[in-house]
Amino acid sequence: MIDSTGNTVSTGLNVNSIRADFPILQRKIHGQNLVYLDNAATTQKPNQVIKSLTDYYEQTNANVHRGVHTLSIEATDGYELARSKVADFINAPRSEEIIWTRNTSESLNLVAATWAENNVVAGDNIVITAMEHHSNIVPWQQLAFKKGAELRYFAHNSDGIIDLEHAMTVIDERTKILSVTHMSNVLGTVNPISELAGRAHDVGAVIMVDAAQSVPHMPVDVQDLDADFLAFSAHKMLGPTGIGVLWGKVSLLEDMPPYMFGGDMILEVTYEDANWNDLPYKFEAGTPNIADAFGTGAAVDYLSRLGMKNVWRHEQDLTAYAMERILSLDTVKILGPKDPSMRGGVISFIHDSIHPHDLGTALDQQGIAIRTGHHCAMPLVRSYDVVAAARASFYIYNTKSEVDALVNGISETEGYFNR
Amino acid sequence: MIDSTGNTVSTGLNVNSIRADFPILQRKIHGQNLVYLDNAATTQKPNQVIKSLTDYYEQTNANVHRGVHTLSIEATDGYELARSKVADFINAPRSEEIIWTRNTSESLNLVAATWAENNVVAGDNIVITAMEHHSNIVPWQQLAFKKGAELRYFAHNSDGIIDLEHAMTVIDERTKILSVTHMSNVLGTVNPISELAGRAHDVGAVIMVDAAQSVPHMPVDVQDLDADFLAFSAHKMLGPTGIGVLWGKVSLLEDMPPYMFGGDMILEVTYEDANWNDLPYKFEAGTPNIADAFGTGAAVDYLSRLGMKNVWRHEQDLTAYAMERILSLDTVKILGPKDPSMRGGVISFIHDSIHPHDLGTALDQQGIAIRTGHHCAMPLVRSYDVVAAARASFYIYNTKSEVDALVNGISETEGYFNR
Amino acid sequence: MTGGMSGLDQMDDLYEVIILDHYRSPRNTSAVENPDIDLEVNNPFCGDEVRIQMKIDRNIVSHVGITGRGCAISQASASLLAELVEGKSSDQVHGAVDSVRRLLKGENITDQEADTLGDIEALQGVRKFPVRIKCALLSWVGLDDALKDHIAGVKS
Amino acid sequence: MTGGMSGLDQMDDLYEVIILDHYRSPRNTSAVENPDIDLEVNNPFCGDEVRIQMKIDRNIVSHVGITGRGCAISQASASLLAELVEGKSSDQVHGAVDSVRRLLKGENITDQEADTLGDIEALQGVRKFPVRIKCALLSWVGLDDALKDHIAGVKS
Ligand SMILES: Cc1ncc(COP(=O)(O)O)c(C=O)c1O
Ligand SMILES: Cc1ncc(COP(=O)(O)O)c(C=O)c1O
Repeated sequence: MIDSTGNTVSTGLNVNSIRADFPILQRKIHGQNLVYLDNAATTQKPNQVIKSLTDYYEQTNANVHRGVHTLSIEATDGYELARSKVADFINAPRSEEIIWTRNTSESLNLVAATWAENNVVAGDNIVITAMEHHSNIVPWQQLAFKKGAELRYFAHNSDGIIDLEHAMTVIDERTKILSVTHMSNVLGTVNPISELAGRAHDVGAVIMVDAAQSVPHMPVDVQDLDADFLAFSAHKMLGPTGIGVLWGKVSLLEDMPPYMFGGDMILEVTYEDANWNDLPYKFEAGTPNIADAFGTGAAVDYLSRLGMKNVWRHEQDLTAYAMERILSLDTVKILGPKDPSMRGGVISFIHDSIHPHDLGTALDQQGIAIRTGHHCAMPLVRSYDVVAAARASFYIYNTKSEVDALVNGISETEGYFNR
Repeated sequence: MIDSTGNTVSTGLNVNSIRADFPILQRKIHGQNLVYLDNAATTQKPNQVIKSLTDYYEQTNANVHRGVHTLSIEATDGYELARSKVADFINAPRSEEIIWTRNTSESLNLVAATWAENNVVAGDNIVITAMEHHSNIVPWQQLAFKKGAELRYFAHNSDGIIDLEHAMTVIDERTKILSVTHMSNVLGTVNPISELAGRAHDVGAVIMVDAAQSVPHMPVDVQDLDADFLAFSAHKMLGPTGIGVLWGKVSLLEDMPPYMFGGDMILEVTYEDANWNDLPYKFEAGTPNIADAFGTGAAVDYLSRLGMKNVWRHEQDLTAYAMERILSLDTVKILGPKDPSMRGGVISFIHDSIHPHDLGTALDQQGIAIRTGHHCAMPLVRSYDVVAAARASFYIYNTKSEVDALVNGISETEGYFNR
Repeated sequence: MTGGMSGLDQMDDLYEVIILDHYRSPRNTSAVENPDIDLEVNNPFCGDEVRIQMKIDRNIVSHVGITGRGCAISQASASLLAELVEGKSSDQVHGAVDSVRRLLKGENITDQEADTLGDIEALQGVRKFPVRIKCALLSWVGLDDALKDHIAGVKS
Repeated sequence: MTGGMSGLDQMDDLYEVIILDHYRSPRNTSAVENPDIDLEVNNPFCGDEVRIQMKIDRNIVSHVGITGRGCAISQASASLLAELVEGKSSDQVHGAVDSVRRLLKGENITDQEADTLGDIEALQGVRKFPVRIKCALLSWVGLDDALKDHIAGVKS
């Protein structure tokens, strides 16, 4: 069902009322209404999240832990409450399994520099897919160089669907860690994590999930996935910039050395030595990003209220519509799965005559924000024999009429360059 | 000169109008006015900083770098403008010498894990003072363990003044790095950085300055100090939590390997290898803390408008007054320099019969927020033969009448426990 | 400022008369010779330290000595502990620790438990000051662990 | 939506007729045999690539061949470069690169410089689109560096 303004209302999301929560959607860009389709890069923030930051700074702000004064106690309680909200959101068994980091990238680096540093030896291998974001390639590349280990990739077909059979052979007894994106930020592909986890565990490896593009968009349950580590960023799920999450199993986290040293991560220090605080603090050196933890809690509340199933259905609906409309242009090729039900709300595409950069500038003139370039996945984008692609990506506030604006915008651009 | 409300007006700060900028100062704690004296832990935030965050999220929010759309361009410009404001604030020769981190602790860890990792070998030594914060002890301890290097401390006298002569002998030809707090967060001591830098450079070592407690409170000029690296946190200088700064000389930063891998820090990636982006991006993996960089810029603007000389004078004035008032109690001993002109606005003290923890609770009942405990400087605090101390620390919005409230609060607490 | 205005009387639940009395005049402070258990517990964050020494005769705590330094709550709590455990069996001590834990969590305890705890019930005022619960529990948790280890050691 | 409503005419400064012409029909695209300079420059962020081949006779660029793929600005700019540098001395090329740099920064250039640049002045519309300046400068900066290296190599 589509209402008079072209907004989807059948998916359980009331998009009109959602849009009212996002002040930035009132902005004019070159005199046009903003059509924000760069959500895979970062999402916009609702009033509820912005207000949680303002409230924190206006009423609660203090350094956390060990403070006996009221503000410090309130700040500590709120900081830990946010942690337990995140734990619930991904169904983590225990709140102390949630480590606050800066972003997905830091979460991945943390595991590479501690767990993998301690467990990977020469001759071992590390397995990733050929569709990873740079943040889930380079830490492993560097670790493999350092350790004399091998970095292995497993393939996907031209539709961007990973080849499970190939994966099963690439993962072998010398595999120590498998690190896989849950959803590709270029192709939109959703990968079969639990099957891969099964294989990883069979050979005694652990599996890390790059959930930067999944936790914001679909129900994610770390226990269902059978994952060992999982990483995501608040800024891609309505939350503030500067804060991300590493989830890990207690048994693994406990055996890992700290990543950074100082401040809160310490139990006792002498001039000669130091020992470490309990989880999760062992991994949180220095004053944490307290305000943005509050903001992340508010983002989780917002999404939980909508229901992640509804969020996912809304995006799938929009994606199906957008693929159909974009392909109707005939001048555009879409990367990734052809079947919209196999992908999330990310559509990377290539125009047969207009370079993504020129298209991006032209769409911006029309108020439409898309991303262009390699999307931090150079090897993948190059495997399509291009050096850049255009990408439109959706979130809870996007509508079918915005998809129409995109498609019209591309047509207008064609008209402009063919004048 | 003291005006009718007991506020200092002679120091060039109009404290009444400053206080009006800080919404949290309106809070009641247990029915009393908040007297916030925990500024060395974190400072409060003025409306201008809070508004910069709100404005960012309501009008500009987008991922930075490489975006062709308007929001991304504006976000990138603002993010880089904030960087250059910070560069100006500490008189850094070049803006790309400013690396955004999470906090002082991360800045220190970064240098230990990159520069020192590459330059310190077995038999070398690393020199720090005996009054460092854990964040400036433990990274070096761990690096020394790993490398078979020696961690050396140089002494200070019972007043907390470092022994320069001793320092000169401790620093020798095998010293690779000297890392020194500019101002102690326990004793308030301001250390003679440029003298130490001279000695470090004479023996071919580099000097890192932990400026967590100096940049917020006094004029700091990295070129005057003759420093090589310098670290501080925005949250201790009116800025948001979750963002800090590492400044380093270009020549050193260029030779250092990256700290984390992924996202923006990469120039080119293939399935086999990667190479690094230019400074400062080489050290900024993943989506940065964009909003809080805007907030840091706003904090720097606020402080620059006041003038750091005025800030420093205000705090020295308040500290002198507070020392006199506190010592008049006779039951209290103050740690650190007796001469107020030799210290910043941090007063750690020990009551002869009331434990800091009990004192902290009792002052909180009276609306007065102080910190108690080891202040993340356990070895130092223990060297005074106590395991905990109380600490009052000041900032631009504190007044002499708040100092009076503290002193009265201590008296009231004595009365309560002697009842 | 008067006591009333300063709001300090709101701390009366925390600093009950019994607590302050134990803080000022801690019981069982003399050292125990040849202790079976000699334990130091501390909370480095607050700066609370307690040393517990005990002699155990056939599962019965025959002699306790407690010293330490720290806040009123941690020290009074340790002194109350010393008073309670003397003459108790390890099972009784374990039960008492459990009661204290629940008391501080704000859970109900039975009348019988209350009888056993006696003066220790004064600790319940700490509930209103959650950051101080760690101080109150410090010696109890440490003792419980040490006693279990001791029993396990004797058995094996 | 019409062209006017869509605001695309505001891009006319960026996509001047000359620029689009060079983009669609780039000049000097044939390969140079035994080039003295053979250079690939690219901007991985945007996905712009340019290959520049040149023969140099006694400091004079005698022959240029340029190929590449990328956005209209980067490719048109490279084609304009090819047209300009043929027959120029290395000093003249260096001077032209400097003029282009200043043109794009929004600094004034002299009438004489404008004369030399000719059609290249069409690039000045890029100023209003600062993120595209990199695209416009890509081949110029690369060539300048390569030419300097070449001259230094010949001399030493
Ligand atoms: C002297 C000193 N160094 C380092 C730090 C650590 O700062 P942060 O917790 O922001 O990393 C602090 C703050 O407590 C400090 O006072
Ligand atoms: C799949 C994937 N992994 C990792 C990242 C990195 O996230 P961040 O930049 O927040 O560290 C991204 C975001 O671009 C992503 O899409």
